[in-house]
Amino acid sequence: MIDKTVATCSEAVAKVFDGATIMVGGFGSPGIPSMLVEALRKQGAKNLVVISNNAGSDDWGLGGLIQDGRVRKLVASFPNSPGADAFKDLYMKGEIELELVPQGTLIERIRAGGAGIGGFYTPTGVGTELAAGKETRVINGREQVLESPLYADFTLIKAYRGDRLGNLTYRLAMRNFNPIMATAADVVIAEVDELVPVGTLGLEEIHTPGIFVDAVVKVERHPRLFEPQRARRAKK
Amino acid sequence: MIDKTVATCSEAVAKVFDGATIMVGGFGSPGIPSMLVEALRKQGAKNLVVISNNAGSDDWGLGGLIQDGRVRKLVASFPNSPGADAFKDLYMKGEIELELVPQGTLIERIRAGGAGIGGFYTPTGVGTELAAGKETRVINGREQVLESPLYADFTLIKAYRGDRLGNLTYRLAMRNFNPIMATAADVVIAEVDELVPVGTLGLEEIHTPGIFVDAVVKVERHPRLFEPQRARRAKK
Amino acid sequence: MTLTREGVAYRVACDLPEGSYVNLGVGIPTLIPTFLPAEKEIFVHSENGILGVGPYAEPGAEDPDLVNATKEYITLLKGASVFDHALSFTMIRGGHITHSVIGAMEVAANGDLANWRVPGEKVPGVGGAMDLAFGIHNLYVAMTHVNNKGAPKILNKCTFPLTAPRCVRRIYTDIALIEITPDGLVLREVAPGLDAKAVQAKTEAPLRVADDCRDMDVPAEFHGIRLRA
Amino acid sequence: MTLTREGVAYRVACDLPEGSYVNLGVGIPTLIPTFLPAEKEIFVHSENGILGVGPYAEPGAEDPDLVNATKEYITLLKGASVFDHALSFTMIRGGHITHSVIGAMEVAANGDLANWRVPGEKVPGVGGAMDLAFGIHNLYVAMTHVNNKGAPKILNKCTFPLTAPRCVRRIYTDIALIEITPDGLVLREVAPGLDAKAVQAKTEAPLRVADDCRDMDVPAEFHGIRLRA
Repeated sequence: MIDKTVATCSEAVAKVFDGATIMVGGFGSPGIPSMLVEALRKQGAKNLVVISNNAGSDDWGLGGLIQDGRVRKLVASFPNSPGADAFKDLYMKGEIELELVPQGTLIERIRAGGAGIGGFYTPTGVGTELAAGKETRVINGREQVLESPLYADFTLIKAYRGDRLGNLTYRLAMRNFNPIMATAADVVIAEVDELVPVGTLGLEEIHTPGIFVDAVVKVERHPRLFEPQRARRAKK
Repeated sequence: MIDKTVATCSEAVAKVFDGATIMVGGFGSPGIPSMLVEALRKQGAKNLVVISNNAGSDDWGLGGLIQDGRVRKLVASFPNSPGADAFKDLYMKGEIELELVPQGTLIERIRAGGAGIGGFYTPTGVGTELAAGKETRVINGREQVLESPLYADFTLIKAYRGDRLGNLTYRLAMRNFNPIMATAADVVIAEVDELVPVGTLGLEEIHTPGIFVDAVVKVERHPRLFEPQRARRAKK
Repeated sequence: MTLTREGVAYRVACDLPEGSYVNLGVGIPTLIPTFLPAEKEIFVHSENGILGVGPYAEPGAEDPDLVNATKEYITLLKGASVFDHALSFTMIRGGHITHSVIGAMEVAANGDLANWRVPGEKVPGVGGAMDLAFGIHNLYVAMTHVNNKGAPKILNKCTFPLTAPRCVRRIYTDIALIEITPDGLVLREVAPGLDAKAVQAKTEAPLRVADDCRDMDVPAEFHGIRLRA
Repeated sequence: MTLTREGVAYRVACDLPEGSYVNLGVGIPTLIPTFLPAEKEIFVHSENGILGVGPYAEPGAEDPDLVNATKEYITLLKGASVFDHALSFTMIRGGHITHSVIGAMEVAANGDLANWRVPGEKVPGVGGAMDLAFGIHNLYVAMTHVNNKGAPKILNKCTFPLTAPRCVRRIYTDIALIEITPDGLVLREVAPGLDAKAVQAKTEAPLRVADDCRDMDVPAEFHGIRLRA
């Protein structure tokens, strides 16, 4: 019997090696695999290349990993969000490398990595700093830039429910980068809020089929994930 | 109030013009928009370019449209399936053009058309007849061929349930090409088995968000769609 | 008389047609939903995979799994759907989103947009700004007419790094509605009590005054919200 | 003694490891599921967007919306999922499917595969054959060793149009199991009662006999199905 469940996050991230490339899902707090990232902080691998839309928040999760000096390079679209102080500090000191990618190009490059696409042309970025030096060509009268696929050694994602086969579903806005990142790494590790028996997830509603997933860990949510106070401030 | 429902298939396909490019969803019988294609046969537009995985069956649906001499060119991966006699006859007489595309490249080209991608590189086909004359380049040590996006004037798809906003869900294997083709045409028309009130379809389970859909028609299924006799023969 | 930030949002909201699919950026655009008339069905898209964004969540009723692109807790309208980032950016980059309203630091007379980076800014970030600017046909800017030093933001040529060239169609500000045409800027509307000359004085690029140029139709207030300053 | 078509399918089934994700082509590969031991969890993929294909549907119990890539009515196993064609071919072209077993008209000593088109054939069709051949690492061919005229199908060089160059890893036939290595063909197993010489006689390309070459472990029958001819 196939059983992809793993008892602890530490066990799940045990094989991450120095210099590994790691995708981390999530956008805002929904869908962030915080417990896996915290386990990775404890695990100790360094010199990491992280692919993630944001640079984390404060001193926990990805923000903490960066603060610990464990990330050599970040590939992201919006690393300067409020709270991403660890990244900002290191970046200003020249101690972390940044590859800044438009968000749509970022997800498309990850999808290309997962789908066996060698590269693609997109108009996004042509004539701007972010396409400087990149190969372009005119297609149907529009200049487009050639973008390359992204692929990782490990992908850390968060889902809502999962089963022992690795089938996953996401609640509401948890989905974001997670199902696409799940296609684009050698080892894909998912933390889930609930582990359910095989057959529980509706076959038309499985967002990430188990084929893409190597390990599933049930977690309690990180207490910092939900911060309605901030939401209330934002509304003012 | 937005209401994308249309009373009849004839009304839905009324604006198809001579020379139009038309995508037709479906794989096998699941997800084939037979009633829309039948309405298109009656509607009369000719010189059509059809993008569809198969060439239809016998003398109804897409097979009938081809038999009626209305299709100038077919873009397909498997136009020679059993029953595609209309296509085979015309092709042998040199009266219909064929652009044969590997199935994975076909869906990827359609997705590119819908996603604003100008072109992409894939290894599929390199060194074979189907990539002959196409531009290639070596990426990460592997030769890849440049493929172009596909985009249509009209897309005809079939879904299981739909609402007045154009939100759609598919049952089982009905999904296939349909949700991707729904992103890649100026006008997207869906026939559905059931029309349901807005809010009925679960927001995490909507496979085609209404943004992609222009018209929804409730139909009774074409009687030829389900042919278990053939299935039984196939099992022998 | 000028419009408040809410007044600018109100004016944009009036122009969004029923059935439009709209992505709203940070800044003034986030104020627009308040002014969308309930009887007009308009679908707000959030780049993190949501179509059918509703009002902000009530305090205490926030769902931890439901935020918009600005990471604010929101609700969904009936008929909403959620999806992954790839499909979300298919909507943007494939041109399916009918309207995008974004903030800007500079707009040039030819439609060039600069809204992602101030030169010398310490840590850059782009998010979905470029995807929107390259992907959406009806790209509208909603912003204050001048910057916080009083200098024009509508220029002959952008000085900041571009988000995208020749992409902006219309500019809604606290004093004017300007359309960007192949022949340059056309002044369509001015804030009540101002005239074309006053707008030109705060605009570096030359404005052509439309034959039917008129006052912006924005009331003094709307359900207790001040629209004119 | 040779294997029946079912015997070849049986032999392939023995080599598919638990947890594998397998795409099965038309011809002999469609017979494989019958021989997958129930205690081994193996996930059969169908290119039309299904993972977890189960047995054929019982007559009268067919679901009109559920067919496999060969358009036969099927059932699904517990834990199965359905998805669109783009994700289905992400699984294939991204190399996520661990094994593909396909039929072939010709295989060359260097792993070249020809299985999509006979030259001079009237109407061509390719389906997903090329995507599989280019995308899947463990590409196995299951076929009869010779064609219906008795001529070898394992050749020095393919004469039919290629599906993909250098893609086949193993060939399972009614008389042998042959591995394709950078140094050419290696004969790993022969049908019971035959020897390497007999296999070479029906193979155009030269075979190197593995040191541990042995008889194919295929019983005479399995649950009443004849496996040896």
